[in-house]
Amino acid sequence: MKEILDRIQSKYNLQDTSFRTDTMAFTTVSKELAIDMVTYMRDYEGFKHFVMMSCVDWIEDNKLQLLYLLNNPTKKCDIGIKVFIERENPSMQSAHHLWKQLWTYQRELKEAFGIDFPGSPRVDENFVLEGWTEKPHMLRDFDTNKYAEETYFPREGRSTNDPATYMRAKLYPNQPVTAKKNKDHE
Amino acid sequence: MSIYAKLAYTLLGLFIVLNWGMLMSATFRKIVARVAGRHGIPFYQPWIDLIKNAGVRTTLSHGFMFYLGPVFRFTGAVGMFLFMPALFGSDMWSNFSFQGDLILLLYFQSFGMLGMAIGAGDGGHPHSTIGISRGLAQHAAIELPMILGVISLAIQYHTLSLNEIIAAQQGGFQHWTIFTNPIAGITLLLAALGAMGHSPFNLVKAPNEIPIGPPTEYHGTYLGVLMSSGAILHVIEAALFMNLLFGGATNWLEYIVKTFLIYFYSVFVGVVFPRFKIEQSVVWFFKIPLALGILAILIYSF
Amino acid sequence: MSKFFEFKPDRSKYPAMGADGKLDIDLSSQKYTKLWLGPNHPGVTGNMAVELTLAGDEIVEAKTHVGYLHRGFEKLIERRLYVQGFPTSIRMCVAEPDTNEYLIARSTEVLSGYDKDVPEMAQWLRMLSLEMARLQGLLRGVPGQAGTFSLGIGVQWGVYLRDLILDRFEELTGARVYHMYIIPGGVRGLLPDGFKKRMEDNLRDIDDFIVRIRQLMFNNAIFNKRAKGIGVIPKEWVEQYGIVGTNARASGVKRDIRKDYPYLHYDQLDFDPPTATDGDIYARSWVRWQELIQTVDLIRQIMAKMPEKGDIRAQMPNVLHWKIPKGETYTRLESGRGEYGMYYVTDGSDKPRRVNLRGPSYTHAIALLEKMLVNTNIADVHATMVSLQTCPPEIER
Amino acid sequence: MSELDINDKVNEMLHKSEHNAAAAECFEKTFVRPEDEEREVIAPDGSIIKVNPIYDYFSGKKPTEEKPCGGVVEKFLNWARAESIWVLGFGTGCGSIEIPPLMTPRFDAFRFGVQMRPTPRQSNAFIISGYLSVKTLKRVIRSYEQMPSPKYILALGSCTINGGMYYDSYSTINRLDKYLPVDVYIAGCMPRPEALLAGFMKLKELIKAGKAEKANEYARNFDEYKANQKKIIKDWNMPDYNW
Repeated sequence: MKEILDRIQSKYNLQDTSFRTDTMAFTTVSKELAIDMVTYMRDYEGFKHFVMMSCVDWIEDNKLQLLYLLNNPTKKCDIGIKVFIERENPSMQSAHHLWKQLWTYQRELKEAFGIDFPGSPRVDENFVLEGWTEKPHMLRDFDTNKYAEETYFPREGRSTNDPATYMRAKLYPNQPVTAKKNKDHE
Repeated sequence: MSIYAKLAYTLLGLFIVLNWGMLMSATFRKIVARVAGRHGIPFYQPWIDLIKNAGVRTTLSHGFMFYLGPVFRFTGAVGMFLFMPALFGSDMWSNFSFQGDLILLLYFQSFGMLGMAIGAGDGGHPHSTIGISRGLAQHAAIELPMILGVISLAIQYHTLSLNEIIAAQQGGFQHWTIFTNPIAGITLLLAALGAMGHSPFNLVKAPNEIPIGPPTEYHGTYLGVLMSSGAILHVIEAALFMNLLFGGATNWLEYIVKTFLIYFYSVFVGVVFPRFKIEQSVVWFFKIPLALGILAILIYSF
Repeated sequence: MSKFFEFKPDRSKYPAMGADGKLDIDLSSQKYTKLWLGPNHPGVTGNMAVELTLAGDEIVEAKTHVGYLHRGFEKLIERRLYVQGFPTSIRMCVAEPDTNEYLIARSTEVLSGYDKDVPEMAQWLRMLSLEMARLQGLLRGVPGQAGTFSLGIGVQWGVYLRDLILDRFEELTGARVYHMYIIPGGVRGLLPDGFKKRMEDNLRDIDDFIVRIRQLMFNNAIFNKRAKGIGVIPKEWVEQYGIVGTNARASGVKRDIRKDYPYLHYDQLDFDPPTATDGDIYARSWVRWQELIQTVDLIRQIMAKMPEKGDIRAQMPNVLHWKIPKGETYTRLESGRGEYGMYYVTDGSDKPRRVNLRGPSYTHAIALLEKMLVNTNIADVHATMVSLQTCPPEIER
Repeated sequence: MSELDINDKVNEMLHKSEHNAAAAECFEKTFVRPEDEEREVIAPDGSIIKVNPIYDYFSGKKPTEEKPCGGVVEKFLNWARAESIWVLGFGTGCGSIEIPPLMTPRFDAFRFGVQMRPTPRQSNAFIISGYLSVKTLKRVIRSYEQMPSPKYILALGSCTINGGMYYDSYSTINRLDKYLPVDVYIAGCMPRPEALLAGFMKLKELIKAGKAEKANEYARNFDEYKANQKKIIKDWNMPDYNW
């Protein structure tokens, strides 16, 4: 795994390479070189099994992170190729020609994060939602709780407790709240 | 005997046959349940289902022919009963059988299916139309060996009257057609498997391919009519093969025992065999049963 | 002679291929029927739909529609504490919930650095629970293949035996379907007294069932006729479509996470994943049947090799204030349907940043199924779906 | 009634949707899929047929209350209805994993007259097995409305009562009884087959007592239910009532 990455380090200008285990690495590549690198890894390094494609919303940095996770069935190692793209009008080169199931992931990401993949088959069709008018549902700034409360009819009498205070009150009813307070759950 | 008395006896016979058919279909489901290790439905479940269906409040139609589908089916079942002697040698229970009734019976066998095709087609559901096209294709495949077998019997006994065929088989089981003309008998028994419509030939209603096929849109009273005609058909189909092959019946007990055994021969085959596809089913009938049917005719022709 | 009787459908009347490679299907021409199988259809695995375009009863185009079971787990987990997200996430796939438990527990352990602390006894109990989950899935799945051809007795026997396994689960964990047994840091409880003996009794029943199901399915002429040569996955598709698990093994590609990337103590067990070469429905059910034998054997091995006593849980931090440093990992295991994995990202807070599940059905039920169904008969749709072990909740989460 | 009368009646039923101005108006506001648009097609014989799929396939007719006939007859029919419950085989959620055990040797609900039917036309009970996503709710409403009256709904699991574990999900509804009338709730996550059997026994009691008339309640409060349904189903590409 390490030697493969060393070999292609300069070719694709890899950044932030981290090893989760000896056989699993995550690395970052620029948006322009990403599909090129995925193709290279498939054709020349034997990463023939496409495991999954995913996306993480790093709203603080105003970036979306795409992940192509590839697996080499003979050498038994995995590489996660990460690509950072802008959060406004996100768009990415389609890779549906590489693996035949890949368009499904792209179709899901289009719906969940609003990332456009020009040329990918059926990318504009609904995937899991129907008639969705809000912003893409997996973005961090879409508040599902607020949406659910406004749209559906919460049953009266249902209450939500903060787990820390609720457990303290249940388990130690007589003990006063001490100075050691948790800052996250106030 | 006056025609009115005869009609009364026939209707009484129809009532007996209807109830016996319902009991038989309950027993059928009970046996399937027992093979699976279940307790199964109570034996009176079909009657309750019938009452329930009559009590359904919503009734809607998809057109004029939609009404006629169940009616045709029921007519086919009743017609088969009317023109077949229920008990041999009994003036009361011979119904309206006459010379050449065998031809009419074979016609009535297709009649219900055709009526159902018109009605279900009007329902407009794709499952109905696919089921009907399967059903008619399979029916044509069944009919061929069946008619060959019947013609073989007609040649053997020189008659097309069911009464005379039964009469020729009296006097002990060694005179039954199944022993005197085994090849035609086997042909007819193989065709019986298809005519009864249990697995492996249940592809008209195939629940996990085209959920219950032609009757998909039928509900309430329509379904009740279909259920009762199904119950009558179960008995009548078995009775037809009983009359042709197993010497008919001279009393109701014999009738019940023999139809039961013939019916459950198809049930037991069905329990342990999966369903054919339509092209496999048709091909199956065109192989061994067809060859046997031709052989049965050839043997008696020379 | 038999070739003479075979029907060769005339495909010349079927849609012509347009210039852009798409089929030219004009629904208004009345040559084609649009038929939805599902979501309300007893033949569809779970709550999903296949939109078929038929010419007669031959399929010319198939489209899978999912999303009927979408609950937004991945969103919900993002706004829950690690421990709160746990009972939510195990409901992601109802067919084998324990696999979700393991993935979540393992991912959080790896990311927070507790993965070396999980005690020996807990590892064995996790394995036992995972294998029991696989067994209950197979008891439904193996005869289920015969059920698609309307041979329902095997299903009835199988579901009964599955119920016995669920009883053992109830003894072990207190719940029938959603167990929540494998928790971060270990498992929730030890084996109850007499568990091994009762389990052995059930396994003996299942041994008997395995023989009976062989006679019912593989010695049955009509089953052979309907399953052989239908729904073929050629070997080269395995790479192209990312096929995993029993479906890949039935096509001759030996892929098993338990062997390739040993987790827990699978390297201490003696087993060899069964394979076949035909890649049709028959091969897949044959592989699954042999896997049933193997799973029973593995449970026996685990019960024999596991220690009698031991710690079952590592010392973990207070779950209410548990924070995991920034990191990401991909955890995988071999479920009954194939490689089942989870991409887990943390950002240093007390809630995960992103959890993404990779279910085997995601590729099997959409891209592969749509390809396999074309030019088959409508009667084979259900059988093909079941033979791919489709499980919709893991597609849409 | 003569044959012609029947024909007229049938034609009237088929084309009733055209007269239903309210339904048409409501429909115009909503979204139409391309395949449901009004269009002209050329039949195989060359003639031109006008097709309006939504009105051709469905009815715009409002459901009406169908009063029980009362008296001994109704009691007898209610007994038959209670002893023969035909459940629609539609597994809407994860609770459907407990339906196979219910129908197999261990629990065997067939003993109590509970049977599965594959088509909504022939079933009169609907098991909502757990959470309902909006996409499924649309199908559930269609299936429910196609079932002939009297019909009953059994709602499984805490998800149908108050959203349960998915109370904050954007995709699943919280309270089922705002959208469809529920006869029996079976609590639990997920309810065991024994609980399901107990639910069926409760339903039988209700039917025998003549209290399971929720289909009429649905017809009575039809506008209210419809408004709630339309609030969450954004692409309402069907008429208000589809039999």
